[in-house]
Amino acid sequence: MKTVADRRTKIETGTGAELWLHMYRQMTAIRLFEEQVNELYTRALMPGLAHLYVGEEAVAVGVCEALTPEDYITSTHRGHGHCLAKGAAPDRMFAELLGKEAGYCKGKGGSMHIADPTTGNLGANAIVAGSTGIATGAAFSAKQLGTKQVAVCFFGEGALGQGVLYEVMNLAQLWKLPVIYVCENNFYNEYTHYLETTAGDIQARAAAFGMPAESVDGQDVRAVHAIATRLVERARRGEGPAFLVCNTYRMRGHHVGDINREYYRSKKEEQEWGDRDPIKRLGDWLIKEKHAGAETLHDMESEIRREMEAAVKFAVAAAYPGPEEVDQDVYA
Amino acid sequence: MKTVADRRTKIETGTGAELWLHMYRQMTAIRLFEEQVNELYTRALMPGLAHLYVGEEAVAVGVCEALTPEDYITSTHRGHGHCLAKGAAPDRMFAELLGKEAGYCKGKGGSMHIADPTTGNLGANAIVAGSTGIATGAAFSAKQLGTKQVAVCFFGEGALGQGVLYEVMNLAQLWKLPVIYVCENNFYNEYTHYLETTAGDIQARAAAFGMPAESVDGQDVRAVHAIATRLVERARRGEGPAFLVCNTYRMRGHHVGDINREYYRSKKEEQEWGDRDPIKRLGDWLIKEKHAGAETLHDMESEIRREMEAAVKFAVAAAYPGPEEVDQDVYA
Amino acid sequence: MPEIATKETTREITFAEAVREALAEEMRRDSRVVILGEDVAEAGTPFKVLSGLVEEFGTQRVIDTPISEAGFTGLAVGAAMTGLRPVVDIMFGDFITLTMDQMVNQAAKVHYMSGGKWKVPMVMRTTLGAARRSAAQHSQSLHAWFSHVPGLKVVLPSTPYDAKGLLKTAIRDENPVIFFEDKMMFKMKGPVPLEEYTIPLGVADVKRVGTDITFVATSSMVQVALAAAVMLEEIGISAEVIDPRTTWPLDEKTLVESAKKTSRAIVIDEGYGRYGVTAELAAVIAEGAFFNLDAPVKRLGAMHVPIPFSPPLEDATVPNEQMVFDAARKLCGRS
Amino acid sequence: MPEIATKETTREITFAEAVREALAEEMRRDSRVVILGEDVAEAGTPFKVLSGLVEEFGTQRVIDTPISEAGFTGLAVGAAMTGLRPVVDIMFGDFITLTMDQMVNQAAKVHYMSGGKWKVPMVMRTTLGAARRSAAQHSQSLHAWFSHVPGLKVVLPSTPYDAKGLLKTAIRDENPVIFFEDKMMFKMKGPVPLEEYTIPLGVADVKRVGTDITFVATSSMVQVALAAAVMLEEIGISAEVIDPRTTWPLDEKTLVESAKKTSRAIVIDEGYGRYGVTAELAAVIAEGAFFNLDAPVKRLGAMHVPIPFSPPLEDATVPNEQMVFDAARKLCGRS
Ligand SMILES: Cc1ncc(C[n+]2csc(CCOP(=O)(O)OP(=O)(O)O)c2C)c(N)n1
Ligand SMILES: Cc1ncc(C[n+]2csc(CCOP(=O)(O)OP(=O)(O)O)c2C)c(N)n1
Ligand SMILES: [Mg+2]
Ligand SMILES: [Mg+2]
Repeated sequence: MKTVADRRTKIETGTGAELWLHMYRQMTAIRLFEEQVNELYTRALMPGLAHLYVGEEAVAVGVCEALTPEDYITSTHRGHGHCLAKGAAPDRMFAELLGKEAGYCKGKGGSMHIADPTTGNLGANAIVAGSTGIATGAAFSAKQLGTKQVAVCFFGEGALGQGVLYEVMNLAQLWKLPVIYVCENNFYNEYTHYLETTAGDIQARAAAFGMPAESVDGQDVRAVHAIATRLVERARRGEGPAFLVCNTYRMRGHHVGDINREYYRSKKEEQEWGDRDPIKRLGDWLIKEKHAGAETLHDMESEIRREMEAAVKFAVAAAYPGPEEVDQDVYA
Repeated sequence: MKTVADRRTKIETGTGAELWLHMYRQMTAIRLFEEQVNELYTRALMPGLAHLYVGEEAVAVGVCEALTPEDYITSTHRGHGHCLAKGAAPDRMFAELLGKEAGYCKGKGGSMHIADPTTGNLGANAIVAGSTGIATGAAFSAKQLGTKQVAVCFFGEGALGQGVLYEVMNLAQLWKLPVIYVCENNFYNEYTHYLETTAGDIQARAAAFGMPAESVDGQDVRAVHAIATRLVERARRGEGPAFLVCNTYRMRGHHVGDINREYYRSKKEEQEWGDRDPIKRLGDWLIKEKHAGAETLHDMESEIRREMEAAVKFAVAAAYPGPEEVDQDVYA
Repeated sequence: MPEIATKETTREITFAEAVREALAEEMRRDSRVVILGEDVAEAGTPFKVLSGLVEEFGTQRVIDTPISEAGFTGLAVGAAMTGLRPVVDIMFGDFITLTMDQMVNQAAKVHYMSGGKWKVPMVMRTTLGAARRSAAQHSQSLHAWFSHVPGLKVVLPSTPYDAKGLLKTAIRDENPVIFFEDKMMFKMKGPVPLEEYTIPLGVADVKRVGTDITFVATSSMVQVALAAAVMLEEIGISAEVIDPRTTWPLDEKTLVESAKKTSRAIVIDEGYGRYGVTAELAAVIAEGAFFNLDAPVKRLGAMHVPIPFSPPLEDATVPNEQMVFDAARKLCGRS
Repeated sequence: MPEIATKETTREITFAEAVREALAEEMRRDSRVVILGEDVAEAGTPFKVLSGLVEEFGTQRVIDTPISEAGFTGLAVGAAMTGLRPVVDIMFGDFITLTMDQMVNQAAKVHYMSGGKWKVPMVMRTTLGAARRSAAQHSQSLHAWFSHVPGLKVVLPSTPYDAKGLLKTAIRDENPVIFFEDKMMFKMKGPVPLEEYTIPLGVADVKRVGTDITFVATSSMVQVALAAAVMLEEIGISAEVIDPRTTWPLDEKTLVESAKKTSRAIVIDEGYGRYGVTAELAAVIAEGAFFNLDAPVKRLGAMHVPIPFSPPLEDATVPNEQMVFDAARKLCGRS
């Protein structure tokens, strides 16, 4: 898989259609990555659990494509999509998920803690809303050091329950920090519908702090990208933070082991959202607009699938960290 | 001084004017109480510090007069006014401030922790926003047990910085709890103007959760009382929480030792707010409306002053708790 | 030790069932008991510990909350002060970080600061323990923090029997009690009496009688200690296993008496080894049994590192029976 | 012990000045150092420790925050990862309760979880200590909690000299460091060198040499221990006073060597006595000096109660020189 920098060059020299084709590729890569993760879990090759991003790909890709490689992101327990969209390589990600030395964090972090300075990834986070402070702090550094970087803080709508989010939104707006709070509203906090946990109006919660708060169809990568670009550039110009709700859907369970979901949501609901699959939607559009033929897309998918299989193979074959690693990296 | 129950009887049998006269008395009592506290501090008779409520009396009195004795309040580090307005006796309060056994908390709590089940006072709190959970929980009990009680949560605008406030407002609105969040905006978080710490719009922060959010001139006890009554009765009917910003002013320092304030606010500002003294304002109105003569008010003040002096005397003469008290009450 | 031995008077249930039964019995007994937490109702928690409770008690008493650990813990403090007996569920013990202000500055102090007037009869149930490949933010055993704070009580059950009896007592207690369940023990089976029973807080349990060395172990480390004791038996070392069951109140006497008797002690706890529970227990024994000890008290806790995700690394961080066995053998001069 | 004794090479400054000088020097030296906290700028904190800094460094580097301990601590973690070296000010140590998630689940673990890739060079300055008649929520000494957590370093200066030298080192450290200042020591005077200096973390300081008994004391308890040592001298008992200066990293060797030499030890710390710093220090000494101790290690910490407001009660909760004197006399078999 290409790095962010590679991809950028391609886009900047290309036409609009190339950008969307690129995003199609990115979303497909995330989808196929996640399918491999599920496979690894089912085959009992992966220690622990993982939270799949299937169905939400348009959010990570639409937003991250509005960023430069130097811009920062923070991510969540459901973080594979963000990491890949910001440029992480699948082989090292799989290695991390398997706890291998070759992983992004030498296997010490695992699925919920992938971090990578080379792609501006400050880290996934297993505490709900746990990275909201970190993202805001990265924006604080950017402003203080005059680097023109922007920080994007991804979080699920469940994080709206955590007070620290409001604390840092207040700080960000007071100090006009270049941070975008991206709320991925996929309807569920684990097994509980967000309407049971979220009073009032989501956008209003951010708007109350004086920042622009927008919402967008999170299944439409073009819409996400357009609005993200606008908010990112605004932040880069020094005009302060913004909040963006992306309405999306978690097509799988809360984690790979969450198979029987009917006690908290209907098959019908899942099917309806399945029909709004963001990848299929972009694909249909690309074909309709004649930017690509069905075959091109199919070939792209096959190629990515092979990449993913190779990446998994690499990770499975990779070595665990040696026992001496256990007490390394506690202190810098 | 009379207890809440005494005062209630008087009011319920009386006319409107009696209610306002009663509030005048209550506000004056708080004012004179605080002057004694300052005295005690200056004469080095009081251990530690205290945060005076001078200038903000209309808020505590206007709100607490909308409550029954069974209703709950939680208070803050600047809590003397709330405690008195909810019916606490000055002598036992002074005793608490001096760390005496006769105090409301046997001297163990001091100025910042006065609590009293008999007047529904769940306690002052020295953690900014620290009692927001407690007040919300009391409302939760009231609803769960069907008692029809209402809980009022007093806090300064500084508490808007604390995330837990947003967490509990969300809970209160989700579960339609009978709790009123009363934000006393006195312009300062200690020595910092609230505009330096508070982005956006205060009312909008609560309204975003779907609850009514109102604001009122906190120097006008009649206005405070009217709106508080409306919100309390709404909550009592089971229609859920509300938020009320009372715009007021801390006429003294952050605490008794904060004498030189010019580095953070001007004498002019203090004078302007002095002109809006809530007690004087109500007094002028009472006289104008011929509800009371200047002399009546003056006599009332003298009487309260004597009460306060006696109460201080009681407290100064009272005994410290015995040494055996130190490890009592750790566990119930 | 549980006076429950015969098949006729006991049933076998899992640790999770023991917790659930304790809650159900107390909720039947006292309508003031309510459960609050994330995904506690229909989902019955991610660990399925509470499955079935919402069906019996309804969503008015088994209440799904937003992801607001500070908020609903604070709410529980106020609810406890005003007539309810809330049991809050903090899904992973790592998230108590978010509740420290409510538990420590509020719940623990309300009774004292009010001169004994207000009480806070609440329970916080949460988890501890690593080894689930959940990495650094979902594997901590932070019970030492709460044990450090006057006004709180801290319970660490190690068997289904203890879990049920202690949780019932915790719910009836007039103080804030934190109840730590090891995530790895939920499926462990053990006998409980057919009859109702409770276990007082502050009474250690001798889980195994021995003469040569004392193991003081908490939570799942009790099982580790028992397994090591079996291994030691084979080389002729007789280990006594003491389970304090509550770190506060602490039954110092039982610990110290055992160490006096055996003259050697190892304390084993899954919290970080430094400034944690092992330090207190070791200090108590070293002081109380000073003139009887033949060797320094040995401490075994989690390695002083954030818990790593990678399985071989994670496994190295938590005391296991081999480590206890090795330490004991050495302490008894056998290595 | 400070190698600073002569008038020509030293100045007398207060503890507060020492902290301020350390900050000012480091801010001059490194533009990445910024201060964040409530009322830190014009007000210079309620304790006036930071007075004058905003005048020199401006409001872009000495930054007043909202009352959002979790929020600005979290922001500092992110800022530290991305090129700044923030020093956050938590006005009272009691409020660290609000920062536990940011400090423990984030700051402490970022480096490890990222496999060593991200670093968090930040300092949290906060206070400890009772006796200011500030009651239970403004009097705690909760440094044991942070000492328990791998990934954090914890500094407890006891003199102006140590405060300045250790704070400079803390700011240059690549890890999150928590720096606890005793509120009662801000006005205490002591010598510091005219020249610039730093003090490494993890090196204990022998504050007084003695032969009969070892006092291991932290923060303001060092002064208490020194005062008790003077009293003891009068009855012919020679006390050595060791100040670990940092609870993590911990200079075990110096503590243990001293206890081996004197054969008796008392550890004194203002945190709650149970499951606190005294437990770890006592356990370390009891293990390390096991074969040399003539008496059990004695622990003196804050009484296991919320700190009461009432002066006579509050005074009873904190170790003082008389208590140390009495304990030492008894331990030396003199009572
Ligand atoms: C502070 C905290 N509380 C609880 C959890 C357990 N937990 C993990 S994911 C999750 C739900 C998160 O929902 P949301 O934020 O909407 O993200 P999604 O999983 O839908 O992407 C919960 C409760 C946690 N990790 N951290
Ligand atoms: C959590 C917490 N942080 C900081 C403080 C220190 N402090 C005490 S009062 C205060 C300012 C409070 O301002 P506000 O809420 O507006 O109340 P006011 O004093 O104006 O009545 C601060 C910062 C505290 N007590 N608790
Ligand atoms: Mg969600
Ligand atoms: Mg204010």
